[in-house]
Amino acid sequence: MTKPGTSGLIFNEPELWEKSREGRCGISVPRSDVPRAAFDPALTNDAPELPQLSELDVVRHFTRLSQWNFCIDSGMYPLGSCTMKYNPKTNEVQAARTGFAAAHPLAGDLFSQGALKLMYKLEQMLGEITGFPAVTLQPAAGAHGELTGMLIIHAWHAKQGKQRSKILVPDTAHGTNPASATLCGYQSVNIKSGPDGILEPDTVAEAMDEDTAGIMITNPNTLGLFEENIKEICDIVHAKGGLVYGDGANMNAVMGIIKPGELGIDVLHLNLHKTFSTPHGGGGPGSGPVAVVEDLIPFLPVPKVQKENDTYSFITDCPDTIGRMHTFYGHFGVMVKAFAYILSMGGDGLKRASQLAVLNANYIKESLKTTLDLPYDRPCMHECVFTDKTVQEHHISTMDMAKRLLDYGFHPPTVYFPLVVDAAFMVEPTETESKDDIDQFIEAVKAIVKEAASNPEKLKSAPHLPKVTRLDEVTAARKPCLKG
Amino acid sequence: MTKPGTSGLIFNEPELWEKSREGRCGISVPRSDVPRAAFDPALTNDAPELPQLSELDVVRHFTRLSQWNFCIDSGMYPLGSCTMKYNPKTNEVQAARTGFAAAHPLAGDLFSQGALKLMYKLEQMLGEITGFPAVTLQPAAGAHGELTGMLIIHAWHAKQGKQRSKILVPDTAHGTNPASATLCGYQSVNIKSGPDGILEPDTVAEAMDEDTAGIMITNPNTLGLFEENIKEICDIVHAKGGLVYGDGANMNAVMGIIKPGELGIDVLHLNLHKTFSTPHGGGGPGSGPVAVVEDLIPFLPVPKVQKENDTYSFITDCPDTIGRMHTFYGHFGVMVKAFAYILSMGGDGLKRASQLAVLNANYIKESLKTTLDLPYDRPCMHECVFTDKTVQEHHISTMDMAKRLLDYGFHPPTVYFPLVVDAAFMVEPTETESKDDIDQFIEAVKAIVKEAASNPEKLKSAPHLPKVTRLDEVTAARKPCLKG
Amino acid sequence: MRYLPHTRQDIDQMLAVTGHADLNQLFETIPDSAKTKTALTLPEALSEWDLNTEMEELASKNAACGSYTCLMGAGSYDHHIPAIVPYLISRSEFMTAYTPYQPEVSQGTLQGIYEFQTMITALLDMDIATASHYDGGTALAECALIALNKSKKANKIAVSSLIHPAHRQIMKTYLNPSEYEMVEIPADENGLTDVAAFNAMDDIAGVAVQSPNFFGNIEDLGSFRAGADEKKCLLIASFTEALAHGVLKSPGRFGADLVAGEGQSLGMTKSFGGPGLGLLAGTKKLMRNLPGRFVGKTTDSNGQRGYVLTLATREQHIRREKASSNICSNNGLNAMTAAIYMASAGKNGIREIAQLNHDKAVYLKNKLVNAGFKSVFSGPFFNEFVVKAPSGFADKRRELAQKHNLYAGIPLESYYPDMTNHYLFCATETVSRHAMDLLAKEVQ
Amino acid sequence: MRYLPHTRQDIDQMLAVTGHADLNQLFETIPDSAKTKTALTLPEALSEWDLNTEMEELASKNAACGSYTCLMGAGSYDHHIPAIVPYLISRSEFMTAYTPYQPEVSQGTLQGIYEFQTMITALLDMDIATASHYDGGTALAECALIALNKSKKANKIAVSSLIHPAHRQIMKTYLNPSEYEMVEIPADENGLTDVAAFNAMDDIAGVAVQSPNFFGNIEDLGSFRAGADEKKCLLIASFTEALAHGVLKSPGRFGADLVAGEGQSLGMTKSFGGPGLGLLAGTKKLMRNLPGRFVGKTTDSNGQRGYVLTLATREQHIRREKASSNICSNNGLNAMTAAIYMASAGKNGIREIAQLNHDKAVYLKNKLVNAGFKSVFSGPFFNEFVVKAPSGFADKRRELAQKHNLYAGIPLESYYPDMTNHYLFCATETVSRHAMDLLAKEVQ
Ligand SMILES: Cc1ncc(COP(=O)(O)O)c(C=O)c1O
Ligand SMILES: Cc1ncc(COP(=O)(O)O)c(C=O)c1O
Repeated sequence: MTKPGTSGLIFNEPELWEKSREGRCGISVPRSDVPRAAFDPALTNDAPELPQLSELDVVRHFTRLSQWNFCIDSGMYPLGSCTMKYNPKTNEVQAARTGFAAAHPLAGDLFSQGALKLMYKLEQMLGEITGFPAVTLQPAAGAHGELTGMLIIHAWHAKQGKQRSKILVPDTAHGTNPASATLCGYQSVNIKSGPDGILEPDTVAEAMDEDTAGIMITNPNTLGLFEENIKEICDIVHAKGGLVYGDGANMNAVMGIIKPGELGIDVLHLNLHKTFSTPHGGGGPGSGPVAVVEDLIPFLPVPKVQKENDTYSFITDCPDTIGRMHTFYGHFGVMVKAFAYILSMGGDGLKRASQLAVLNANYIKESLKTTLDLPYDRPCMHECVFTDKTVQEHHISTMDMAKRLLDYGFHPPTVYFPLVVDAAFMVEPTETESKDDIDQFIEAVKAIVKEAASNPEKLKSAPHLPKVTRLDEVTAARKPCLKG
Repeated sequence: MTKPGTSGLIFNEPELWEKSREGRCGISVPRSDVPRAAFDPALTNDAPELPQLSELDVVRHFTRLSQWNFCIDSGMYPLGSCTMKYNPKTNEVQAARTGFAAAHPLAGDLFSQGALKLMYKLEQMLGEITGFPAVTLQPAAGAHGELTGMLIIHAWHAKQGKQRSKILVPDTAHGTNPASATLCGYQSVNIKSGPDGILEPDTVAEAMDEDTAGIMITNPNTLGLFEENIKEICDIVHAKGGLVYGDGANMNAVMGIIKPGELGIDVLHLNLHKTFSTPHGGGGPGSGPVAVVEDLIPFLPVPKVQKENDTYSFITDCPDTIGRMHTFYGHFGVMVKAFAYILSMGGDGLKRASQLAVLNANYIKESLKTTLDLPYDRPCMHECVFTDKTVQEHHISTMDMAKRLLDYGFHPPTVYFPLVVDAAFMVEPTETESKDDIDQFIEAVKAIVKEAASNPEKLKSAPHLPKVTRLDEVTAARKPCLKG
Repeated sequence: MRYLPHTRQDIDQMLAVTGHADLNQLFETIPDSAKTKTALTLPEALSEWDLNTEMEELASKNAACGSYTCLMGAGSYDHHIPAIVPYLISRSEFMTAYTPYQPEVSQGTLQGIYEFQTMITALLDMDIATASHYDGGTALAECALIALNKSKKANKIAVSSLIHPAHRQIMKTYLNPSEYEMVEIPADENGLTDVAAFNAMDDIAGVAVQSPNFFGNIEDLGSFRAGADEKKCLLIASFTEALAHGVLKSPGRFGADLVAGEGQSLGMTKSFGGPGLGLLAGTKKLMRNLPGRFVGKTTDSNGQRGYVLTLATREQHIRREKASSNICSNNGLNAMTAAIYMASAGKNGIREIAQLNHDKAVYLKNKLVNAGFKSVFSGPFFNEFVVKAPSGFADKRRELAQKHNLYAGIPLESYYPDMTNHYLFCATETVSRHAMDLLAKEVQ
Repeated sequence: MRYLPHTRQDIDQMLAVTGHADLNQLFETIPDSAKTKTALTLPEALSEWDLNTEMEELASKNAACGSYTCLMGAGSYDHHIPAIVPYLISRSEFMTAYTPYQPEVSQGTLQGIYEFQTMITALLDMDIATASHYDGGTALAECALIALNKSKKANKIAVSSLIHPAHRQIMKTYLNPSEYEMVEIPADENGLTDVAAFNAMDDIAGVAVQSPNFFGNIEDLGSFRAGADEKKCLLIASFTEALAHGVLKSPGRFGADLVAGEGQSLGMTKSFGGPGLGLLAGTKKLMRNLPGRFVGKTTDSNGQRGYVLTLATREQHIRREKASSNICSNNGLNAMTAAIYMASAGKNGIREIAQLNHDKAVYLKNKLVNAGFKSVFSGPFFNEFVVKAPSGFADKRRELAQKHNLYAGIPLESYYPDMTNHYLFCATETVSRHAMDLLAKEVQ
């Protein structure tokens, strides 16, 4: 087998200001057709010290920089919890249409019917996929959705007349879950998952009380396991007057299979930049819509999209709303892409995507479980989590394997998360990777595990092919240098 | 100095059919809304054996391939005779406008006024730049322009009543010149340039006779030198009833400085994909407009664009025309880009581009002339030509230096052309390269010449950083494998 | 489906390895009772071509179709975007990469964001800037929380009533579950935040002032700095129009402790309001209180320069419930967009474009006033200003949009109920004199 | 000017090195008498923004503005282009590279073109294909020259009169300076090339037949193969619609010696007729006679697979006046475009799309005939066909374009003067039944 990773010619490139020369300008300054209106000098500064470059300088700079990046389009990106599936190019075409890209958010409903209709329909479709009657598209990312959802839970308790102080958060939860809860003033109570990697109703029942606002639950969880007791757990929480928050970032495993809204979950956020194929952009922007059950609809953020006859409008007159979460309506440009994706896939296509995502993950799990330690040996959903136990004897860690995978031409899995597993190595292939590429990945991991015994130094000093080797993160944090 | 070249992670990628799997399809097959109309099976084949891939397979395949290429956007490309200047991105935006990209060539004049007007105006502007009264945009590339021009000369002689059999071609000419002449049935007579690297009137006078159709002259020539005797030479040729063909591929040196039409040249082609910034595309498409003097206008190819009042139309009714050179009107998409470039630069901008192109070339010539052998030590135009004489003692050739430059992160100059210089090393920086990048290039050449003495093996085995090392071109030609 | 590479044979072979009879059986751990009984009721899958038709139909129902004259701002601005910006940003290597957690293969994103941080500090004259936030409003809300959380005693944040109304609403939403209180500083008759009213307030952890403010007027941040010093509270400067800093005295020069703003003007389309770019900067002292990611410079094991995400101990994935914020994904690609834009414009370009915005806005205001609109405030503004329109303008405005594709201002009444017939106008470098003259003629 | 990086200081420093006083002095070797006396009289430089306005104004004056229904073919076809094609092809690494003369840093272009060559041979069932030519017409002219140059005695090329008229004109232009003669084979009453007429010809070096021919009819290449065998001349098959080969029996199966055609349908826009893609294929025997570039597979000094331009000894830069052709730059990027398109469509996709073209064309023809048009030929066609329109259709046709943005056929009279009121219609996969029904209703 030839591994995808190899080395080639790329280019060094200094920081922008090292290239700057007084008098260069890379932008076309518009011609002025009006008189100059000078400012009172007291109001002004010197021009900001931005670098001065020609257009080619800028193009070459960022082209070179880009070539130092790994991306989905260049290779498999099996980052657990991140759903790095193919980002269809047609989605970009759709979002770039002048009618969307150049739309002003305050042009007024009359002149925004296309955008409003798209948002309305997308809300409906996400409601159908998740099994909820209403959705807000306003949250700008998953964590923002969590905050929105938790604010709704907070507002609901307030409306019930008695606020609560705690929230249950399983140990497998993503870090954003407790952080979002904190922003709502809730104290997180850590809930241990059971020996099977999933939550046990008894544990929840023990922790749940009437000063607890509810539970935040990720299903499938970050171990890639389905929370089988979800209905029972919801019942327990509801019985004590709590609400269930669902982190739906892992929805890619279960579209068309389960609907969280049918399982007792009250509020759920989705990550359009995962499940719905919008690009991650090296950090964002994302979009984190939130779906709610009937009783929570009054608390949704404003403005909301409303349809009357065939006309769409924004409404803000909602007395119980938590208020506004975004300056305008959220990441509309991201919504367009997700909308285009859902229309392209259809219901059957989405279900098939989930089936194949789960197939890919189980295939990897089965193929590697004798090579790597698999702490929870059970059928998984969209991802599977290994540890570095089998290579520890060679003093090789998950980090070493991850870095070595780069030399083989694969992006490493998510490492050291979830925290419940020591030195986790969390693989989420997604459905858009073919068996052939997955087989190459499996071979690479096997080869690396062999190298762990035969040539551990090679792993410890990995990666060898990228432009830079391992970076000194300790000094970076101790003596932060955050600007040039 | 840090050199730009370094190595990084890139990816192996098999040939398309090695990735093919029965049943995959990367295109969205349109929904049918009409009945199937089956063919008589006798008329049909099995489906052609194209590879079967998913959309991501295709995207990843070509993304990986692209990363194996050097390009202007990634580094300096000082290829002599090729004018690898920056290709502005806005030109691409213009050519992609629906009104241009989706225009059908046979929609009729009434529905093609925008395209016709653009072509008309571009002809006018190129006429102004070159000093000729008429231009055809039909030729698809430089060599195609040469053929067009030579056909015009051929037709003119025929019209004079006596065809001639020979054509003078200087030894510095591009290979396309004699090849184009041959296509017109002319026998090329090789003319030696003088000791200064330029043509001497006497040599031309000696060769020119009344069976010679004319001369093909490149000015500035491929040594980067201005043919100072151009007017005298034109007079000599004209006196014997010949015509002067000008290869204007090097027009980038002299825009706004000279106008070939004022010097006695009768026919001239331009390369829009050089002087006028349209991208070379890894081989084409180009565009090679041809400009002519008044007397030759009747011979221009049809269809021609005509303006009457404010309406544009195609005309074909030209009895002396050489005929048609392209199925439609030439490379319209390329014309749009060149048109956008000229509008962006304006007359002063074009002149400035030429001045700076010449400045850059002279700066390199002066900076390297003590490092490399400079056979013609005189002020140059847009390019300068060195040889490998100073490194021959180390058994290092131009080819070795060229390949080693790749490791330094520069595309090599044109090598072993023009033929009049042994082992030419022909550098054309163009005006869009900054002094800083040029200084880096100069440093790189100096470092390589030092290496030639200190570490010749390193040069002979270069390049070391690209994905592949030197390729076996001999076997490739002896046992051609032209398909997979 | 062209996105799904699995052939029948692939599936069979893979199921054989996983030991399942078919795809449905893969979900064996999900109790039957949990499975949904109904197939997804969604529109049938569209081909790429039908999708194009459907999407263009929707897109064409927005005002933005074709080229229109945009005299609206209020947090979303119509600026020229050089062709190289979308071109470069759409390179797969930027667009389809994840957050740069593996720095060895993310140096492109990392150096770019580091450069972004640096240029933002240059633009604002601040010590440090984060790697981006969702938008100006959420960035401002985070700043309010920083001020309040840092304060030992004070539990109020003073907020100018001339901060963008939506930003104030977001702050309110964010503060709602807390014990903190948000108090508004009224506007004075010059359309500026009443500094005297602020000076009279007690128990203030921070004061937030937007300049240019929602009315477009340039605030005297210096007086708020003085007032904040008096109270020993933090000064938070905010903005919605990043380009204003191309010419106006920067918040850093006024001594702001925190700056939050919207960066959409730096190379991003309006895109019906998002994604934009939340900008967040602060003094060095506040470094560990700032939310979200930072890129820092360091070296690799060979001593080569390189960049990493750093100071992660403030962040949710390390600190969980004790994190400085819950933010995870930010608006990274938009930060990269802004970096490309700022590098293109450069020191002189941004100054020139900023000045041109002002020139156009002054021209427009004069034209409108000559045409019978009333100037409402007389102080200096950047590219937005408020006028009172003659009655009947609401209808005229709709007509202008429908007939001339010209969008004339934003009515202020819904934000400030006493401002009937008041409109907030904006003119940027994209607006031609011709269009402004046309407007003036039409409303005469 | 943003494309020119030179600062004042750069220029001064560089002039100091070159020893010139100013930029003008750089041109000292040009005699003053040769220098032009007048500055370039060109429009003043436009900013990027004014350029956008000016170009959109021109673009909007073409029929293509917005989405229109294109029932025209005749060498330029309206097909769907997947979003990935322009996306990938516009990557700088493909777009801004030169001809791959330095193979070590051009493997992307080289492997891509090698794959292109391979897929073209698969599409046409030929032994080899070149790395592209300018367009179908120039490729065909080159084929004629090959046949004529190879032939020891015969000096005529027989050309079907149903080859695209423009292609025939190009051949004529190319052959004009030579001693060679081009003779046309007439059409029979079925709209097919008259094979009997060809069989009766003498002194023929090659015969060129287009299928589907200019009328859209599918020729019986087999009978021309037989005739050519008889004469020991070369059979040149040509085409203007590459997609036809997705379903029709390939020229290779008919035993063509040379194939020339237009590849625009393989992922390229119509672009007012160019740049398209000249396709040129031949038998192995003719390898060294073919014009232009080839990419070949080889190995590097480490034995790794790699690709190079090869067989350059046929080419002008080595052989100069003795080269097989003068071609240098070809249409490489369009060849890459076709490679991406063909890889996306694949075996099944291209078959399905080709069939769909036929389905639509048959539907359209039936509709038109029912609406009163006369079917002119009754044999099989691919996606184009000829009908005779009722009188008055010329006006109706203009009206359809102006009112319904529907372009109904191409009048044939200018090509074949006796074909008054005859129109060549084309229907591809992009045309909806709805549009065809509308047309039928309008012309009823
Ligand atoms: C399970 C889970 N929840 C929440 C989030 C937070 O989403 P975002 O990064 O969009 O804020 C993530 C993303 O990493 C996640 O994986
Ligand atoms: C001087 C000169 N003439 C003619 C040509 C031929 O131009 P093209 O490659 O466009 O056919 C070239 C290109 O290499 C050239 O440099």
